[in-house]
Amino acid sequence: MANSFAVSNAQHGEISILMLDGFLDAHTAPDFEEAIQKEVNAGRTKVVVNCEKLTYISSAGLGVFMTFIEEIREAGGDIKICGVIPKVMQVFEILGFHSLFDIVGDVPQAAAKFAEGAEGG
Amino acid sequence: MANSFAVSNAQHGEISILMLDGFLDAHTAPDFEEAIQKEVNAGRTKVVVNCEKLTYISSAGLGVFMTFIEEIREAGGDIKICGVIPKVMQVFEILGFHSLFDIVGDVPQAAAKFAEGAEGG
Amino acid sequence: MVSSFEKKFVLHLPSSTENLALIRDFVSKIGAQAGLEQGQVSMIELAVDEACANVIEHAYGSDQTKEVIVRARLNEDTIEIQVEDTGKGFDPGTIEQKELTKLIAERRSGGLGMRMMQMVMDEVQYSIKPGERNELRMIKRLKRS
Amino acid sequence: MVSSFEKKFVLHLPSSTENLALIRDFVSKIGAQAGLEQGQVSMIELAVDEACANVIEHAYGSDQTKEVIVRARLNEDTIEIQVEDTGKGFDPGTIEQKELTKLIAERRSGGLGMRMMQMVMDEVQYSIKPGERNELRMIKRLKRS
Ligand SMILES: Nc1ncnc2c1ncn2[C@@H]1O[C@H](COP(=O)(O)OP(=O)(O)O)[C@@H](O)[C@H]1O
Ligand SMILES: Nc1ncnc2c1ncn2[C@@H]1O[C@H](COP(=O)(O)OP(=O)(O)O)[C@@H](O)[C@H]1O
Repeated sequence: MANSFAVSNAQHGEISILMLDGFLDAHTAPDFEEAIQKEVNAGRTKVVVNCEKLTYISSAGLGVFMTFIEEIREAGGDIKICGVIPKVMQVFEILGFHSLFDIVGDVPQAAAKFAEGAEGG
Repeated sequence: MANSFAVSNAQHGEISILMLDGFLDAHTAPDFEEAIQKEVNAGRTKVVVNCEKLTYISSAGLGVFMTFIEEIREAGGDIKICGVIPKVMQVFEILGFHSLFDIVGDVPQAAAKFAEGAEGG
Repeated sequence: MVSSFEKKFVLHLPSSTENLALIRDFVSKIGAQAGLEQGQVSMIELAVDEACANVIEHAYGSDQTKEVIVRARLNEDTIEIQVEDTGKGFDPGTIEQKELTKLIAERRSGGLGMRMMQMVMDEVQYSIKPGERNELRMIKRLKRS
Repeated sequence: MVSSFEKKFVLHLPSSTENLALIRDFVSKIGAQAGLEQGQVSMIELAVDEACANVIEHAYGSDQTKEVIVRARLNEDTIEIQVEDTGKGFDPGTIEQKELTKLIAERRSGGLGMRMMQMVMDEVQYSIKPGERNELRMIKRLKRS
């Protein structure tokens, strides 16, 4: 049904990959929030959010990214967003998220960004 | 969208195959009716209705089968129904259509039924 | 997922068969949200489609400026659907339920809709005041998945 | 497909975020039926989702026994959406539209919904009578596919 949403977690070395699937709205945003909170609590601040299967996002979903980004960056990590379909990208762009977040093509590219950051720093 | 419906026509020898796709309700039944009417008008009374891609049927759709079956059988033909998915089959069964119509697995089986009939008769 | 209070949903829309898809979707979403079995949701969708198609075609004679109202009340054990119109009405008692073979012999396509509703729902009940307010109430006892 | 008369649709439903999917579907079906571009339909869906999420969370403070009403009027050139509640209301003029970077610095997740509606729709207008009837009217000029 059209308000189903799932978030699943995979660990690749020190990078946490959160895979979003379905509809991210005010009803389902708490599930996503909980999943990121878990990573932060565990001190895992290199987070990739894979949006390949995310078919819808409203401001409630965007709000989750906003709540955590500062804390995660201060801890030396980042949230990299990847695999965003055009319809969802449009929503990111309406509010200017593309200039505040690192949005890349896929998981390997997101992982590469973290590697770069580690070398550079 | 969820009320889209299409009917397409293919001729295999003297057998007419009507392929239904989508939702067959009171809104779309006239399209199906027109398609069968065309076959009848052209004297093509060996009709296979392929329901493989039919995802929904209401009594308005069943009504189309009912309107034509007598005329077509009197003219020595038949309507063979095939490829019905379980959800649609349930609707056929509720009104007892499975005992009045020849419902088979796929197009080759439907064609074979016409061949049998021709031999037998 | 099951709440203790009744949940009420209402849909008003123009009397046109092009809106049947919207009506089915409305029912389907309510059913899915209530955790009903998919098969049961499909059957309730079908009954509501039949009821609304009858209103659109018979009560309003396809006048698209008229309004159809669909109400759904979801309780612990039942879903109650009410379809309302202000159209011409009819006397359901006079509608003969002919054998399918007879209908076929007469080359009639009609007469299946009311039968379908009766087969699919647990209760089907009309209250008719022609031109004022005709109501069809249908109840289904729920199976949850 | 375009009719000369206005088409009106109304949806009443319990104030719960689980109904946002139903609301988006309602809008999406009306948009598709009107022959609007899919991209435009998605944006209208988004605005209505934001409006209803605000009513559910802010106007009614997540009290699921309350009712949200969504009206859609489809004309030749516009779709007008009206979202109604009888909740606590607010003064939209006092809601500061902070820079995104400021919100981030403050670790706030809120304040995006009204901005989204404003970006997406051509007109957004509130009429507030707390506890009686709060209305949000949004208009979008149509592009047909
Ligand atoms: N809501 C209604 N308003 C007026 N007449 C109705 C209504 N529903 C059914 N009828 C009458 O009852 C008859 C039988 O209806 P039904 O069994 O649904 O078959 P069909 O709609 O295919 O004719 C219709 O032809 C119509 O005359
Ligand atoms: N329908 C409403 N009823 C009451 N208050 C509202 C309503 N819509 C918005 N508000 C108020 O305006 C604020 C900003 O809303 P919005 O921009 O949608 O962001 P968010 O909902 O994420 O806080 C809300 O936090 C709330 O205080």
